[in-house]
Amino acid sequence: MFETLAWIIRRDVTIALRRRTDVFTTLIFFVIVISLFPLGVGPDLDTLRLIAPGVVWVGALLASMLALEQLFLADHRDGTLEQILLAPQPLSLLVIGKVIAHWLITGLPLVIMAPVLGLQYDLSGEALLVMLWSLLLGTPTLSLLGAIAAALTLGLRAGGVLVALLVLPLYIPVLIFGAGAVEATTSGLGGGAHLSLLGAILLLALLGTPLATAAALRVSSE
Amino acid sequence: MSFLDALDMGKYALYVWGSFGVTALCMIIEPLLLRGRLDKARRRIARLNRMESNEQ
Amino acid sequence: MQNRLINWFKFSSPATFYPLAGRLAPIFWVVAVTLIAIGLYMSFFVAPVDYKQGDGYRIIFVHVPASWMSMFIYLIMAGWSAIGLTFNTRLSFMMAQALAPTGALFAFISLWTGSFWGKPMWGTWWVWDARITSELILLFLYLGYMALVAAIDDRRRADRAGAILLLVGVVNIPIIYFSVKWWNTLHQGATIRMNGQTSMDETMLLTMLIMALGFWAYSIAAAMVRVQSIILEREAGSTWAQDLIGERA
Amino acid sequence: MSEIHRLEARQVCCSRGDRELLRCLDVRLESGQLMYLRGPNGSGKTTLLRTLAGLLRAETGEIRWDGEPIQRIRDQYHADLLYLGHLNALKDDLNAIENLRMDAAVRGSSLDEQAAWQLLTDIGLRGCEDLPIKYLSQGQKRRVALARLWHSDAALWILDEPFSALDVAAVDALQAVIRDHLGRGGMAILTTHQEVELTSGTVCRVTLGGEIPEVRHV
Repeated sequence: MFETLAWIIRRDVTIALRRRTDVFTTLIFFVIVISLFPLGVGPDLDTLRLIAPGVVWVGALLASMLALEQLFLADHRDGTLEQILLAPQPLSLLVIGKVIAHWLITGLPLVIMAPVLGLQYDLSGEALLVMLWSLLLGTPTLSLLGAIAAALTLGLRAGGVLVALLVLPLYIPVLIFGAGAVEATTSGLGGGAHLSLLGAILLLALLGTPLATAAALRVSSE
Repeated sequence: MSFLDALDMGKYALYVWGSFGVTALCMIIEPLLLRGRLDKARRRIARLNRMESNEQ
Repeated sequence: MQNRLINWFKFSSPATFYPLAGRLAPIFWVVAVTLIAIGLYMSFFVAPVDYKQGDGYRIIFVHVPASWMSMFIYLIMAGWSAIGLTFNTRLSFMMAQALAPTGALFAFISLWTGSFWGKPMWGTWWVWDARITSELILLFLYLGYMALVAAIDDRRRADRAGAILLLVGVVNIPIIYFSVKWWNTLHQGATIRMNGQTSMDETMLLTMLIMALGFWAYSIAAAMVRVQSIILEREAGSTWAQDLIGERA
Repeated sequence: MSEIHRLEARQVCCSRGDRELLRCLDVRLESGQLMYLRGPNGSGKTTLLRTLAGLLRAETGEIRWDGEPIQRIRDQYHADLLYLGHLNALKDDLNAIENLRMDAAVRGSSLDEQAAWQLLTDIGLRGCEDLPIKYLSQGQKRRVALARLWHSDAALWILDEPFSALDVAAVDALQAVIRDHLGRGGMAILTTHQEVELTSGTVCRVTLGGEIPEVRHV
């Protein structure tokens, strides 16, 4: 059973590595959005340090949302999704595989890139480390939650915009605790509590969302 | 205290009447819209009926 | 035998429910108008002026009931969705869809009146208070649900997709509320107390309850009319709908 | 595949959107039997196939596999089922070998590299194994998709227009593999205009498009 999981992840990562544009568009979007803020707010370092956690996290939210539409769409178009639905194993397990692959492709590059962008905002080393941790714990939750919306809007004409409307309200707790962790660190309070909460949310999402996504996929491919 | 005195909200007039007014407006418009939608659905079925009886 | 029973359940319930909804709606309209009239009378003539907030506090007589209803309706919708997904009853999905716009309306009213309350009290139209922020998110959830259902052409898929979204939303609401509250206390932002802190006397509470009941009756009446439209729009081709309208014309 | 299976559709009605496509289908298929599904375009052939496969929920009625409703024994039913729709279910960016191995993994079985090579030889695609699927022709893609049949141990095959886009040689090979499958006690449901020449077993023909579906056992 876990062999299948490994195969699904391997398949999606292989495909993504063969057509790299998908990976890079998300990453470049993230970089550009974050680099735009100083241009809008002004180059004052004190202000930038203050808004950095929020900006990086909102950027991560938008970038990971942008990538969601592709999560099931290609499989839906070429018919492999049908085969996944007809697989004699729990669909939620295969969904977890898809989501893990999606996170490796679109989420992990953001996590790695974020500290570099944090330097633009003059964040301290400690804050950068916490930011890395918060993104590492938070972005998988974004992928898991987003998968529900991606499955619900599968193949709809208004898909892209609709995904944003469905998923952004659900992202709020991750945004609050993620940005909060970095902020608490910069203000000297320590981000431990925030990180624990992010971890707890990730566990909850890992348990709950695959079931909802599986149900949504069955409904959407009827 | 007369009727008008009771409705005099003093410096809060804008806020109180702004709240109550918009609420009242919403709760009057919604039933009217609902009425319109139901009538439209009924008319559509009546039209379908007529078309069918004309065909026969 | 059992099979036939289920078929009957699935197919004729909208047909049997349609006339029932038609009979229930006027009753609830009357109840709603009466209760809201009493509530309005009490909020202006009976409830005393608050010594701290002056007449401005009267806004809570619409604000608080509207907030209650907006949350309550979302829960009811989620309940209908759960029933619909478990028992495969089409009427349940229709009920959820019939309630959504009214719920969104109450969320909007709650935000609007909250903002009109905040301006004289805090000097600003919008306060990032935990409760108001949560209400805003609730409005987004309503809008998302309505947009999703409207975007799907296939009725069966729209029903089920909407239901799944509602259930996901209802599980998330406590988490969202908790996180917003955490965020709010951490930033020591304004915390609006709309009730309870000074002297919530009994007439005030009673007035709010009567208004809430009035809004509740209003919601049922509105949902009954809307569900009738939904049933007719979907069953336009069926013989029972055509017979029904034919008789009337 | 020695055990005996049966597939039953009881009072199955299907609809797409508001349109009723299929009214009250009652049909029964047993091991060794072949079912042809015919009817004009838009008569609901694909919808019925997808319903029988468990991808679509029937509006009313139920489908039973070995006497159990398929919704209740979904994983077990899907282990016995091989469905091939009009889409090839191949990833454009992977090559044929990767696609076949991936597909086997999703189905819970495994196909090693050696076996995948052998399979490609069987279907006459030796030499194309390194190319991503997107560089193959329509007919070649279809052949890769159908290669699943060669190593399938599923009892029930549901195939939507399997013969389309194939050349004569491939059609013959496919006919042979379906014949073998039926001979070993498997069953198959096809929508096609091409008949499979059978050496044994019975054929059930379902014609859609009329007021109610017509079922004939031959």
